[in-house]
Order: sequence, then structure tokens, then C-alpha cells
Amino acid sequence: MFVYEEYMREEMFPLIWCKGCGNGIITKSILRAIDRLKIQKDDVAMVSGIGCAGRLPGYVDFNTLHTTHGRPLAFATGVKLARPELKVIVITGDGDGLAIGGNHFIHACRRNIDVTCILFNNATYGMTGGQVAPTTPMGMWASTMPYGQMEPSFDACKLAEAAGASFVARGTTYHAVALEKLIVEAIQHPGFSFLEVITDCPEIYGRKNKLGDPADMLLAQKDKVVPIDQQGRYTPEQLAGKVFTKILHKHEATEYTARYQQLIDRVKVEGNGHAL
Amino acid sequence: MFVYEEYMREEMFPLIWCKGCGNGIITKSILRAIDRLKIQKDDVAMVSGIGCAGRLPGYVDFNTLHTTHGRPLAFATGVKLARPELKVIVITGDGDGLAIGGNHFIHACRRNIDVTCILFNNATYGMTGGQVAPTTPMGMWASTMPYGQMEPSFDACKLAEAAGASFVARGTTYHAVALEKLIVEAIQHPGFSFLEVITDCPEIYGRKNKLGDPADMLLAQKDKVVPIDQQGRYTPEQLAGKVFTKILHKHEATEYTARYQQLIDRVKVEGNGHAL
Amino acid sequence: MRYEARLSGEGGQGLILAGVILAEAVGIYDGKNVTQSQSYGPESRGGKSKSEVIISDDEIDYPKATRVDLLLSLTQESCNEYVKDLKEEGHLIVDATYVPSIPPGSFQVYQVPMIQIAREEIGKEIVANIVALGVITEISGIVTREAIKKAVLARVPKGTEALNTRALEA
Amino acid sequence: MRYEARLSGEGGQGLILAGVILAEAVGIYDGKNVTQSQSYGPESRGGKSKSEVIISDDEIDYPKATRVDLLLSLTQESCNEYVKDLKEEGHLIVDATYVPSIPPGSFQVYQVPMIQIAREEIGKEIVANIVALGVITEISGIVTREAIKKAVLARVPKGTEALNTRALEA
Amino acid sequence: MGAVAAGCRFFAGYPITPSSEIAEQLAALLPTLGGKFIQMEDEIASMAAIIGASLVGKKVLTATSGPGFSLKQENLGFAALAEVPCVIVNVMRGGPSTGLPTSPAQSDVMQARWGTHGDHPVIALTPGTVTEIYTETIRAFNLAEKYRVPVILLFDEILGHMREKVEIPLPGEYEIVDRKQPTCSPDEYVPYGPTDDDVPVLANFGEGYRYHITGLMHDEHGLPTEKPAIVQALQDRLKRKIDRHLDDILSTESFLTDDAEVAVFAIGSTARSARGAVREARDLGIRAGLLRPRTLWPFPEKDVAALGERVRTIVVAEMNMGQLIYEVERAVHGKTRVLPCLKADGEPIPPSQILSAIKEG
Amino acid sequence: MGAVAAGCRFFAGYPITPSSEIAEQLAALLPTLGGKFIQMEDEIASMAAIIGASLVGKKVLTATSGPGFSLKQENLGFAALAEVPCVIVNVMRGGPSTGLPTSPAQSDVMQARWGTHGDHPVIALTPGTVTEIYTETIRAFNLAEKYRVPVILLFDEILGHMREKVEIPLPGEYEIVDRKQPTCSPDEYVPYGPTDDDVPVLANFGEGYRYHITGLMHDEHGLPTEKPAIVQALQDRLKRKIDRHLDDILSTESFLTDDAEVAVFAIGSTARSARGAVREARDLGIRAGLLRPRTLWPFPEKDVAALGERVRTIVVAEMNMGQLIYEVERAVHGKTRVLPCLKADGEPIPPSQILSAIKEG
Amino acid sequence: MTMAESKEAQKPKVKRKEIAVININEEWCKGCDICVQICAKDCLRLNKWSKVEIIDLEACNKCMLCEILCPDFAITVR
Amino acid sequence: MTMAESKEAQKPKVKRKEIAVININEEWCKGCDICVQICAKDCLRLNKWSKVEIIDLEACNKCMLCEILCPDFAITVR
Ligand SMILES: Cc1ncc(C[n+]2csc(CCOP(=O)(O)OP(=O)(O)O)c2C)c(N)n1
Ligand SMILES: Cc1ncc(C[n+]2csc(CCOP(=O)(O)OP(=O)(O)O)c2C)c(N)n1
Ligand code: SF4
Ligand code: SF4
Ligand code: SF4
Ligand code: SF4
Ligand code: SF4
Ligand code: SF4
Ligand SMILES: [Mg+2]
Ligand SMILES: [Mg+2]
Repeated sequence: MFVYEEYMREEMFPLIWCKGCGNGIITKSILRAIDRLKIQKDDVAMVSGIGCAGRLPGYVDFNTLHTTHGRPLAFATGVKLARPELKVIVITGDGDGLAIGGNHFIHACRRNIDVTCILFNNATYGMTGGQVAPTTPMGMWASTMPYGQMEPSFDACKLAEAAGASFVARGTTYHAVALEKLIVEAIQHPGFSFLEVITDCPEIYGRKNKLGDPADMLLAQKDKVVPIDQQGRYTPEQLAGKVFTKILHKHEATEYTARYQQLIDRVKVEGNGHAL
Repeated sequence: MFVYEEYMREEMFPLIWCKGCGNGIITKSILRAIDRLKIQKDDVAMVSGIGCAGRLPGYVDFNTLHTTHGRPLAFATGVKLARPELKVIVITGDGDGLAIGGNHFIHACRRNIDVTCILFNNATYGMTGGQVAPTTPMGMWASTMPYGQMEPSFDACKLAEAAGASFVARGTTYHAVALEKLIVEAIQHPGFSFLEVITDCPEIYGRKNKLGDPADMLLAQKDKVVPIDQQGRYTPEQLAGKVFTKILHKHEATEYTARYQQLIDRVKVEGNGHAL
Repeated sequence: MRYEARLSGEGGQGLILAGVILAEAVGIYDGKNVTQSQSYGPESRGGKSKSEVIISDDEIDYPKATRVDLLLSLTQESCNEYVKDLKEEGHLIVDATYVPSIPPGSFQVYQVPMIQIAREEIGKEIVANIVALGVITEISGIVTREAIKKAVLARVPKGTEALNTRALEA
Repeated sequence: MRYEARLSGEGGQGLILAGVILAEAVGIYDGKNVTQSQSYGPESRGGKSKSEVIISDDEIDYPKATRVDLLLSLTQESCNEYVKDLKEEGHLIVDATYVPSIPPGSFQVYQVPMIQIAREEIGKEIVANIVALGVITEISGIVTREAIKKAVLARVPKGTEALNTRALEA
Repeated sequence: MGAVAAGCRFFAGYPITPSSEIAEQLAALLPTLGGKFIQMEDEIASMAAIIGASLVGKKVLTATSGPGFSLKQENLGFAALAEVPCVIVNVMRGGPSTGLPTSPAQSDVMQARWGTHGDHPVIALTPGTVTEIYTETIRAFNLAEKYRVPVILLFDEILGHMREKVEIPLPGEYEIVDRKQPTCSPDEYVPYGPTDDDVPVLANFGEGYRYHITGLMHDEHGLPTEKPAIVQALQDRLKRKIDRHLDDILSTESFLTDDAEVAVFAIGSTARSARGAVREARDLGIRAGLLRPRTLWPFPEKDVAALGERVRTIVVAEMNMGQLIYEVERAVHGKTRVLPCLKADGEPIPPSQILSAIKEG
Repeated sequence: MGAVAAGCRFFAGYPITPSSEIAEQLAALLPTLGGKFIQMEDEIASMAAIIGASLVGKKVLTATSGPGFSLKQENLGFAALAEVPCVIVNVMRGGPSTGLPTSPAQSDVMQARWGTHGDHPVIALTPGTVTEIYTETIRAFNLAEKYRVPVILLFDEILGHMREKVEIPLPGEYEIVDRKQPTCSPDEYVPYGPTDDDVPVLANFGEGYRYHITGLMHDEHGLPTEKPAIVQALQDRLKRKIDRHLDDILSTESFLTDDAEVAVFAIGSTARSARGAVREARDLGIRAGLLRPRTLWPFPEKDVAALGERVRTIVVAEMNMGQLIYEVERAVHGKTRVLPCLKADGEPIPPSQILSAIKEG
Repeated sequence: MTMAESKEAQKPKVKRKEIAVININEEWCKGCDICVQICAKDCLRLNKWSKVEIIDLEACNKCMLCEILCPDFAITVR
Repeated sequence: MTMAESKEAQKPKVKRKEIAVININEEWCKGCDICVQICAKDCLRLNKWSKVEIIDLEACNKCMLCEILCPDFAITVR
């Protein structure tokens, strides 16, 4: 029987995250997904950047690496290329992954290295106190947009696809069971897989934007999304302002470490390279 | 009558670029376009990064700023936001703009600030001697891909569009007159405009990949591209492997400095802010 | 004379603001030397939070508390951690609901259900910090009621003045 | 005895490789002390290019030329710039086509149409550097023909050996 | 805020604890004054954006902390070489790496001097009171404008987040310096041409003087060059424009050093503890004193050397593992004993720790 | 190449003149040995990637020059704090900023010590011959593995691009050090637990020992902490693991210093000029000598101090505006006159310039 | 962990559904109220210390929503 | 700049097209051969110093391609 404890560093609990923060819901979904996939804990490397989301790896019992702000995908690329047997999962925030880390993001998508990147989109910089993120919707309050967000925001999934990602999906914390399934599929995908999770920061973003208590915010997610395979059921008016969930794009392409291995097989020579 | 000399810093000539390098062709197209637009030289700020392309501003008689590798869009954002009257043109290479500068690129697209970004895509790092670029096609030689490029490459225009750019176009040095027109339209566009120019590096990329002399390379461009408005004339087989030129995407959106000015008009108070 | 007050709890309880208000009350409205400083948990939200106010007749060199005259704790964790610097005979003010166990020591303990008062009497848990200021004013005597009231009103958002005055006097 | 050779021209003419070959010829095949160093124009391609080979019976501390015994120039620009360090009675070897004006000075001048030879006789302008090595070998006497031939063959791409041997001997 | 009083009208930044509050305040304030605030995609871009804005004539500011300060270094070097006035606040926190993000430290002091590659002129100020945060910020802008250098304001988290009575000077009570602008015609204009004070007169972009700015070594027209003589002259001038004006740039506070036998050398909030410790030492009959630089870089060598001649021991108190102590050791040329008084655990140095060191001295 | 001989099997980099050749050679070579080469999107990513690869057990290298070195600083600090072995080559070129991209310089020497924020342990080596480029590279990997620190190899462009006769040691003639790995069972494993040599035994990722690595201050389990006592203990240990092993880490060459009256202090290619100048000075009857560190950081304080006791003057020759001279001045404690011999114009310092300085000394 | 296996679990029921076993970890519960509001059967509420408590175990239909959506690993249903 | 206004420009012609004025800047020309190969009228060639020279001015139809595609600002046609 599945028990979370199996995958937890219990000594680190309770979680540092605020009351009602969606990060815990995603954490649990990830653990259930890994359990379903029956991957050995020793074979998982989880790499994160800095931010509330970035704290996740500290709580779970894998090979965990909490790097610098914006850089987890670059660290993960090193981990994966150097030891392709590892399942590498990157945990990043919308600031970490799309603001300071945007370049590593598009290049990881392009390179198609077999890393699963899970982006926690809470529309804000939680850890540092509610500054504007590249995902903050127009008009919303942020501590550095005190008159309301003035910049258009990214659609992370579109960006990932245009950059070349071979698996792109979106889930929500509210649909946590569906999320678990998406995580399973993302990890199974051979190549770079990107999964954006819509989550809530009730403590700062929610409070300052008067979005109600954690449960209100969670329930409100329902009305923001449409599963892409059900878009036919909606009129264009109904679809306006909604975002699609589930797998949004998938294509087959040779994975990067596999391609590199082919190169090695082709050019490898004997010896230790002395005096070359 | 138009004379290039009007816009040149003749003391800097001859150009540093190698024999037959496409950069000079683009430079001339830009000067003709600016002349056609009748913009005062004092009102143009040209900002570049590091690379062969980045050397352009040194040769032309505007307010010119040769910044650090990958960062011209970030510098340009400061210039434009601080003095919106200036026409700001960014000159960048495919390495400068898409490798190290990829993050500034997607964010400038998103922000929709009225800057015209002209990216010189020569499929390589010219200045540093032919290392692989994120635009190098699969299989081609590069000094850091001695066994042939192994990574998929970016479609810069797709990326720009997905990131939010409100004007996206592609031209070639071979079609230099069409290029001039695209530059005119890009500069006229109120908002962020992105123009990718397919150009040649005969000295390194051409020589090492045995693509013939500069004229051969230039002529070969003809067969690589299809104007997007003429795609109907081609069969899918004929279109395979080709890239589209001309304006690929355009949408209307409030420009960033204009939006900021609206904010100022709304909140401005008198006084010098002493003791605030 | 140097008087050290430490306000502790967790991020989001408004203790830093409370410290600032207390300092302004003492400094601007009561006209003494005062410094206020603070520290947080990881990065800047959530976690432990601590705000310190030093009041003195002399110039204040060191703005951190070392021998605390008054400790306010709204959480058990912060109470346990910060009580060690409390002077003998110092004042310990704790939230009666959230700090069930009082650490041993020879200080004067005041258990006030400040959060409950804020929630139930004022209707907004978030003004517990202002309720606490009221309590501190009464117990410490280090600041006048007048001054604290002016300082609160100067700092809180427009439209919440009445709410906050009620909280202060609760 | 310290002998300094400087090979100059522009990026893409293969002068650095020529310097390396000369150094290897002298060092590996003729067994003397030798260093080779170089400098470029902006970043690393195009522009001025300079390659220096120092040959000495003693250990070589300073690997840069200061009093040049032999200067090879394939462009007018490089000739003008680098001739200043040429010793009295030093050898100046210039490309007859591309260096039309010889700077004044008391040195021995050799005008050889090396690039033309490469283009017309060998059929590849790109081997002008190897042609130049042949000329240097003849004029300087600092390296044996044997050694330079071995060194060239060890360095050039497979399949171009014949071409390069012809260039050397052209 | 001091920045605004000094004329700052452009801020670009990227959030990082504990510096974000500066950005947050300016985000609200600047547009009310017709100024501009922008949060860029990272610290590299922030530094780039302020340089761009400075070149069109704005007084510019960015603020960050340790990790962000590391990222700004490359473009900071650009500003130093291209001579672009700008002010960079680093609210120091515990390092290295993410370290202790919310704890005070003084461990970026050497980085402020040597953080970017290559030789470069730099000025760094270290205010010690909340009032000085205001007045030294004004001074930072003035120095940046006057000498066309990046000026670094090193705050520590304690001062950054502390409140105390401040004496804010009224406008008119402080000097505001604006950068020189050309008076000649555009035809005669030579951007990096020689000047009396070694500071070039760079026209604001868009005002009729067109010229070139580059991060390459350049000649007096701003155009790239590799000519050794021109390069060396540029390097020498960059150094000289600071060295010549030390009298104007340096600022130190001495507290009871005249008759001191033991002196403490400390900056920022540590100097506050030190002052307390010095007072206590005096109470105990030890003739202690304090030297506190407000300008940390260029280093106040002469003041330290002079102090070294007088006292028996200098205690260097700093919230790090020992950085400024190297500079003090160097400056005293073996004339005095130099003792460390260090702490790098995220807590400020209390007066008691410094007092012990004074007693040892 | 030395790196490969030392066991390097992973390289991540971003091109920059004059370091790109290292990358180009390894791009061809590594896959033939089953190793991996990757060109990342920038220098920040390159530094990140090698840290990631090191954590799974590879010996890793990156190579860059000035501007790229500035960009690597943040993650270099991460490697220092998290104790990840890695080697970083900086082929120094003229700075600041883009500067003189193809000219030699030695102006990043202080940055190598202080470039990242916060206190951090660091080792930097400065080879002086082409042979040493090989042997010191091997030593760099050995030190990185042994002490789990980033080791910086500072080349200057001259040595980087120079060819001379090299004496390459045969395998077996040099020692190869591999990092320690745990011998206990995973249950008993404490990654940052105490060890005899102060160097933690960190298991390679994926080999059955699961633990946490962070750039935050951490306890012996690698988990984040803010407890002052634990933080201070970590900071102390990081410093101690270098300080305790100076004998093993330091390496200097003395040339004719025994009876010298005037000594030159120089690194890298400048030391070659200096050696020539010393020889010429001896020919002129001046008793000159040369001290050349192969390990620049930690600084060879004792050797310099001892030299300072003996000689009348130390000439510090460096291709910059004066950086190492500060360290030498500090180390001699006023016992010796210290004279600069500087050049920062893109050309190497010729022996004649150093000879003049020696004559002055 | 506080076990909340209610005594009432023994009572015979009309519908023969198994009574749930709900575990609540008070140390970890932050009182976010998500489980309370999400529960369609109104089985849960917050107590005065803002910790969750069970008010109607029998009503629980083991939909698992509270467990899946609790961010703090503080409630499990078996 | 070398002016190449050919003497032959004076000759009377059957087609009354204006003879072109082609300017070549030898200092800037790098001999890339683009203009030579692009010219449909074979008006140009490289000389032995790899600089462009005019071989048939009369044939020039002022299509401007050489000017527009010369990367080095070395040839203009009026
Ligand atoms: C180089 C650097 N810049 C800035 C920071 C400060 N910082 C820490 S977390 C963060 C943003 C967090 O936002 P996000 O990635 O969306 O994560 P969240 O907290 O919302 O989960 C920032 C800016 C840092 N640690 N390092
Ligand atoms: C921070 C930094 N990294 C690397 C370099 C070295 N560098 C100079 S130009 C260049 C790439 C040039 O490629 P691209 O942008 O495509 O321009 P091109 O030369 O091809 O026009 C690189 C890597 C640098 N100057 N600064
Ligand atoms: S600040 Fe927001 S994102 Fe961060 S832990 Fe709190 S609720 Fe979650
Ligand atoms: S290297 Fe290539 S891109 Fe650069 S100037 Fe030469 S031909 Fe042009
Ligand atoms: S399992 Fe379902 S019904 Fe039972 S308590 Fe939880 S939410 Fe309510
Ligand atoms: S969802 Fe979890 S944390 Fe929230 S109230 Fe319920 S049990 Fe407590
Ligand atoms: S204008 Fe046309 S026809 Fe005339 S020379 Fe040029 S390319 Fe030839
Ligand atoms: S195109 Fe220009 S540079 Fe090339 S050969 Fe013709 S004139 Fe000369
Ligand atoms: Mg976020
Ligand atoms: Mg390119």
C-alpha cells in the first residue's frame, strides 16, 4: 500500500510552506506518480532552484539538489548527461524557471534531453514576498507592480513548444489526480518533458489580491481551465480567458543522451587518453 | 540622392568583417531603410552585443552602443524606457541573441517595448571561430561539434512569436531589397519587432562546411526560402526543409513605454520627491 | 536607561509593522531615542519573525536586543526560542491560545488571547498585532496611549482606522 | 644564440600553423630549444595575425620577439606595423603581390609572389603559408629541409600531403 | 529616499531578499515623479538596463544582494570601462551562494573591489546609520555623476531593515551634482577627449552628439583600438581619475582615536557595536577608539596608516571570516598589531565580543 | 591534455577567446574516451552543468576567459559551499569588460580570490611553462578531488597559446587522486559529518546514498539550517580544510633567491620575462632572484614573508594595474621595499622593463 | 499522530460500507481549511487551535479528496 | 576612390541608354567576387590584386545588384 512516508524526510516536517500553499499538493502528486512508476528512490535525482517551490527536494528522500536561482535545468543537464541512468526531475517556480531561468528553459526544450521539468506557476514570486512574475496576469497586484501588472505574461506551454520541447502539458493542483497522471506520463516520455502546474500562493498573492482563503482559491481553479480534449464542448465565448490543461503537445525526437551515446559508440577508442 | 556616406563613420573603414561576409549587406540595407524613413540620425540609438554582427554600430553614425555578449536587448530596454523618443535598433548575432542572450530575447518579446531587434543568423559563432550556435543545422560542422551538430536548432521566429512579439519577420541577405523593406516595416511597427536575417559566414562556416565561395553561398540562399505569401504555389514536398520569409506574424498590442506613460499621467504628483 | 522589547511570532502576523509602530510612537510622538530592527526566516515570507525595539535616553549603538525587558510571543516556537534573552523580572506576554506552555523562569507572565480577541471581537485575525500593541502599552508603560494611537493611525491603510483603533483598545 | 622569426599577415592565411610547423621542425626534428607564440586581431578570426618562433641554444624565458631576425609579411599592413622590430641586416620576406611598398631600412629584402605561386602553380591560395615556409627554409638556414618537410607532413590534413610537399618546394 | 532626493529617476532591478524593499518603494514612488521603474528578467538585465538609461541622461539605481551582486559583475565592469554613472546597492546577506538569505553579513566587501574581471575603478560607500543611508546615498549619486564611475552602496541587512530617528537634510542643505555635458558643437566633440579632471564629458544619447560607446578598449572617440599606447593611457586615466580625487571621495569617522591605544576598525552596523564596545572599554579605563570608513573603496590607506602609527593594536571587527583585515594589515606596514574580531554565523557582532578583543589588544 | 590524463571525463563550456581551443580539443577528444562534452547556452549554465556532473562522480572541467569568469562566479560560490570538486580554467585576457579580447593579461588574479559573494575557500594555480600547463592541470584535479573545492587554473593568453618543448610525464609518473567515497552503509551515512581531514565524504549521486545538497547553510545532513552555531562551524571548517593543508596545497619556485638582494615576484608568463631579467641582472652584477608561485591562492604568505626578511626590495611584476602587489605588501609587513612593475596595454612585460625595476630596487 | 478511530465504527450500519480510518497529524496541520471545505460530507472542521478535527466519521465516503488536497501531509484516509 | 568614368561613355549609341557611372573603392574592396558573379552582364572581374575592376561598362544596365550586394561599400553605380 502506498504511504507517503516511504518517500519523505520526516525530520524536515512540518513543511516550510504557508498555510494552504499549493506546493504541498503537487509534492504529494509527484510522490504518488513516482510510486506508480515503481522507480527506485536511488535512481531519482531531483533538482530545484530557489523559491518556495525550490524547497521541495529538501522534503523528499531522493538524490536531491537545491541549486541557485534560475539554474536548476542547467545543473540537471549536467547530472543527466553524466549519468543517463538517473531519472532527473526538475522543480522550478515561475520566477525561477521563466524569469531568471528563461534561457536555460528554452535551451533545455531545444536540446531534448530526458529531463522532466515541473514548473509551479503561482503567478508570483512567493519566497521573496509577492513581486511580479512573468506569469502575473495583467492588472493584478504585485509588490513591484503596486499599480497593477503592466506587462503581458508568458504562456509557458506555448513557449516550451516553440523552443522545441517534445512533451508539453499543463495541470492544476485542484485536479490533483489528473496531475498525478500527467506527471507519470511526463516522466515516461523519453526526451524533455515540460509540465506546468497552476497552483496557489494564498499567503501573498491571494491575500493581496483579495482572492479569498486557500480553499476559495483552489476551487476557483476549476473555472479557469478546460481540458484540451474537451474544448469542442465549449463555445468560443466560453473559452475566452481559459487555459487548456492535459497534454498539449507531443512529438517524437531522438533524445540527447541517447544521441551522445551513439556518438561515443562511433568514435570511442581504447586507452586512457594519456598524452593526447 | 541617397549616399551611404551620409550615415557612415568613414574613418572606421574598411570593415573588420571578412571577405564576402553578409554583415555588410545587412548594414547597407539598414542604412537605406533609415534613410527611407527619414529618421534623424540623432534620434537613432543602435545597440549591439558581442560578435561579428555586434561590430556594426561602430561603423554607423548614430548614437551607438556596443555592449556585452548577449545583453543588448537589456541595455536597449533601459535606453528606450528612459527616453522613448529614440528609435532603438538592436543588432545581435544568433549566438548573442539566442544562446547567451536568449532570456533577454524572450522577455523583450513578451514586454512589447518598441525596440527593433535585427538578428544576424549565420548559423555559427563567427567572431570566436566557428563554434556551434543554437541555429546550426543538424549534422553541420562546428569547431565544438567536430563530429557534426547533434542538437536540434531553434526557429527564432517561432520562439519570438510564442514569447509574445507583436511583429515577427524573416529576410535574407540575398533578397537585400526585400530586406530593406522589412526593416522599414519593423521600425515602423509600434511595439517590439523582431527580424531574423539569414546571412553567410563564408570565412569560417562556409569554408569548414565546404559551401563554396561567398557568392556561391549567397546564391544558395535562394533555394532555402519561400516567401510566406507564396507558399500556396509550392507542393508540400517542395516546402520541406525550406523556411518562410517576409512578415510571419503581427498583432496589435499596447506598447510598453506608452503604457508606462499612461501610468505616470495617472499617478504623477508635483514636487521633487524630497523626504519621501 | 535602555529598554529592549522583542516582538516574536511568525511571518504574516504583522509583527514587523507592530515594531515599527511602537518605535514611531516612542520616537516621534514621545520623543525618545529608539531603534527598530527585525529578522525573518528563510528568504522573506512565512517562518519565524522577530522585531526588536530598543528605547534609550542615550544614543543607541547596538540596535539588537541582548537583555530583553519585554518579550511578546504569538507562537510557541518563538517563545521557546527567544525567552532565553529575557531579563529576570522581565515581562513575557504570550498569546493564550497559541502558546500553551510557558517556559520556566523568573519573569512576569501575561497570557492574553490576543489572536482570539482579534478574530472574535474585532472580526479580523490580522489585527492581532495591533491588539498586542495595546497590551504592550498597558503592561510596559514605556509608551503613552496617546502616542501609540497616533502612531497606529499614521501607519494603517486608509479605511481601517476605526478597526485598528478598536483593536488597540480591545 | 637566439634567433627570432616573426610571421605576419591576416587571419585565415594560416600563419599560426606555419609558425607551429616551423617550431616543430626546429624543436622536434632538429632538436633545438624553441617556442612559438602568436597574437590575433579582435576576438579570434580575421584581422591582423602574427606568429612568432624563437629558437635558441639556451632555455627560452621570454617567448616573444623583441629583436627580429626574420620577418615574413603577407600583407602591406602587417609589414608596415611589424618591420620596426627587425634587426639591422635582418631578413624581410614579403609577398611580392600584396606588399608593393617596402619600408625603408637596412635589411635584406626578398620579394616573392608566394600567394600567386600558391594560387597559380599549386592551385590553392590556401597553401601560401607552406610556400612561405619553403622560402623561409631557404633564406634563413635556421632549419633543415628535411626537418621542415617532416614537420609539414605531420601537421597537414590527410590527403593533402602531396599538395603541401609541392607547395613547400615551389 | 535618498536616491530620489539625489535625483534618481530610473530604477531597474530583480527581487532578492533583503534588498527587495528598495525596489518595492521605488516601484510606487518613481512614476509619481515621472520616473521609471522596471523589474527586469534577472540581475544581469537590471544592470544592463540602468546603464542604458544612464546613457540617455538619467540618474540610475539598482539594488540587490549577494547572489545578484555576483551576477551584476560583468556589466558593472562595462560601466567602469565605458564610464557610465550608476549606483548599485548591495544589501549584504550571509554567503557564499544562497547562504543565509535573511541574515546580516559583511562578506561582500572584497567582492565590491575585485568582483569583476580586469582592473577597474570603483567607489564603495558603507553607511553606518539610518541617516547615513539617506545622506550617503546622495553622496553616491554625486560621486557617480562627478567621476562617471559605478558607485556601490554596501548596506548590511541590519541597517537596511532598521528604523531609528533620522535627520533628513532639507533640499538645499545638501549638494546635488549633475554630470558635465559638452559645451562645444557636435562637430568639435570628442567624447573621451582629455579633460582637466580626467573625467570625460560624455553627452547624453539623443541630444545631438553622436558617438560610440563600447566595452572594448577605445580611443578618445570611443572607437575600438588595440594600440598599446592608447590602451595604457586609458587604463592610467581610469585609475588616476579616482586616485587624484581621494580627498573628495574619502570619508571616515574617527571616534576617540586621538589618545587611543587600541582602535577598532569597523564598518556599517558593526561599527555601531564597536562604538558601544569602545564606550564600555573607556568605562573600564582602556583608551579605546574607533575608525569607521564611510568610503570603503578606495581604501582609506592613509588614515589607517596614521592610526597604525599611533595605536598599539587595531582590532578589525567584521561580520565575515576576515576580509578587511587584509587591507588593514597591508596599510599598517607592520607598525601595529592587527587583531581579528570575526563572526559569520548570521548574527551581528555584539559589543561584548568586540570588547573582549579590545581587552586582548 | 593534462585534464584528460587526470581523469577528466566531462566538460561543459561556452566559447570565448582565448579559451575556446580547450573546448574544441575536448569536444573531439572526450567522446573517444567515453566522456562527455557539451556546449551550454552560456557560462552560467556551463558552471552549473559541471557541478551537476561532478555530483554524479565525474571529474569535470570548464574553461573561460574574463567576462565568462565573471558570469561563473555565482555558481562557483555554490560549488565552494556545497563542496563540489571542479576545475575552472580562466585564460586571462585584457579587461575590464570586453577589453582586449585577444591580448594577454593577468588582471583577474584578485577576482579569482574574491569574485563571488560571501566567504569561500578557493584554490588557484598559475602554471608558468607549457609543461606546467599539463602538470598543474593534473594537480588542479587532484586538489579539487582531495579537498572538494573548486580549483581555478589561471593561464595567461601567452602560455595558453604558446608552444615549446614539453616534458609530459608518463602515466604512473604522476599521482592521480580520486575523491573519497563512503564505506559505511547508507543508513549510517552522514554526508557532511565530521572527518579527520575536514573534507566531507560525499557519495556520488545514484550510488545508493541519498542525501540533500543545497546552497543554503546546512547541517551535517546537508539540510538547511540557520542555527548560528552550526553555521559558524561550517564556515570555520570550510576555511580550515584549506588552512590546515597549506603544505600540500602550496607550491612555489625560487630562482636564485638565496643570496638575492632584489627579488622579483611574478606568475605565469611574466615570471618567464622575470627570469630573463634576473639572468641579465646577474650578468650586470646585481644579485637578483625570482619567486614564482605555482599556487597563487591560498597566497604563499610565509614564503613571501621569508623573502621579505632577506631582500632589500621585492619587485612585483604583473600584467595589470597592480593587484598582487597588495598581497606582497601585506605579507612583508613593512620589512622590505615593494616596487611595482606593471603593464596593462595588451602587450607582455618584456625582460627589459623588469630589469629596469630591478636596477631601481 | 492522533489516531481518530472512532468508537462508533463498531455500530452496525444499514449501508454496509466500511467506516473510514482518518489519521490527522496535528503537528503538521496548518488549519488551511481546504479539507474542511472540500469535503462534500461535512466530516471535518477546524478546532479552536485551528487544527482539523473529525466531526462525522460515519458520513465519510472515502472520496480521498481531503487527503489528496491537503498540502501538509496532515490527513490520510484509509 | 578610383573614378571609372570610361572615355567610351561619349560614343553615340544605338539604344539611348545612359551609360552607368561605377565607382570602385579599391581600399575597401576585399575581392569577394560577389559583384562579379552576380552581374548578369559580366561587367566586372577581379584583377590580380584581387580587387574588382570594370571590364565592360557599356553592358551595365544599372540593375544595382552589385552595389546592393557588395558587403564592403566598395562599389556604387549611378
Ligand atoms: C540570483 C538570485 N536572484 C534573486 C534571488 C531571490 N529570489 C529567491 S526566490 C525568488 C523568486 C521566487 O519566485 P518563484 O520562482 O516563482 O518561486 P515561488 O517562491 O513563487 O515558488 C527570488 C527572486 C536569489 N536567491 N538569487
Ligand atoms: C560573456 C561572454 N562570453 C563569451 C564571449 C565570447 N564571444 C564573443 S562573440 C561570441 C559569439 C558570437 O556569435 P554570434 O553572436 O552568432 O555573432 P557572430 O560573430 O556570428 O556574428 C562569443 C561566444 C564574450 N565576449 N563574452
Ligand atoms: S509565499 Fe506563497 S508560494 Fe510561498 S509558501 Fe507561502 S503560500 Fe506558498
Ligand atoms: S567570421 Fe564569419 S561572420 Fe565573422 S566577419 Fe568573418 S565571415 Fe563574417
Ligand atoms: S475522504 Fe472524502 S468524505 Fe471522507 S473526510 Fe475526506 S473529503 Fe470527506
Ligand atoms: S487540508 Fe491539511 S493542513 Fe489544511 S486544515 Fe486540512 S488537514 Fe489541516
Ligand atoms: S549594376 Fe548590374 S549590370 Fe551594372 S555592373 Fe552592377 S550588377 Fe552588373
Ligand atoms: S562585392 Fe564589393 S568587396 Fe566584393 S569584389 Fe565586389 S566590390 Fe569588391
Ligand atoms: Mg512563483
Ligand atoms: Mg552568428
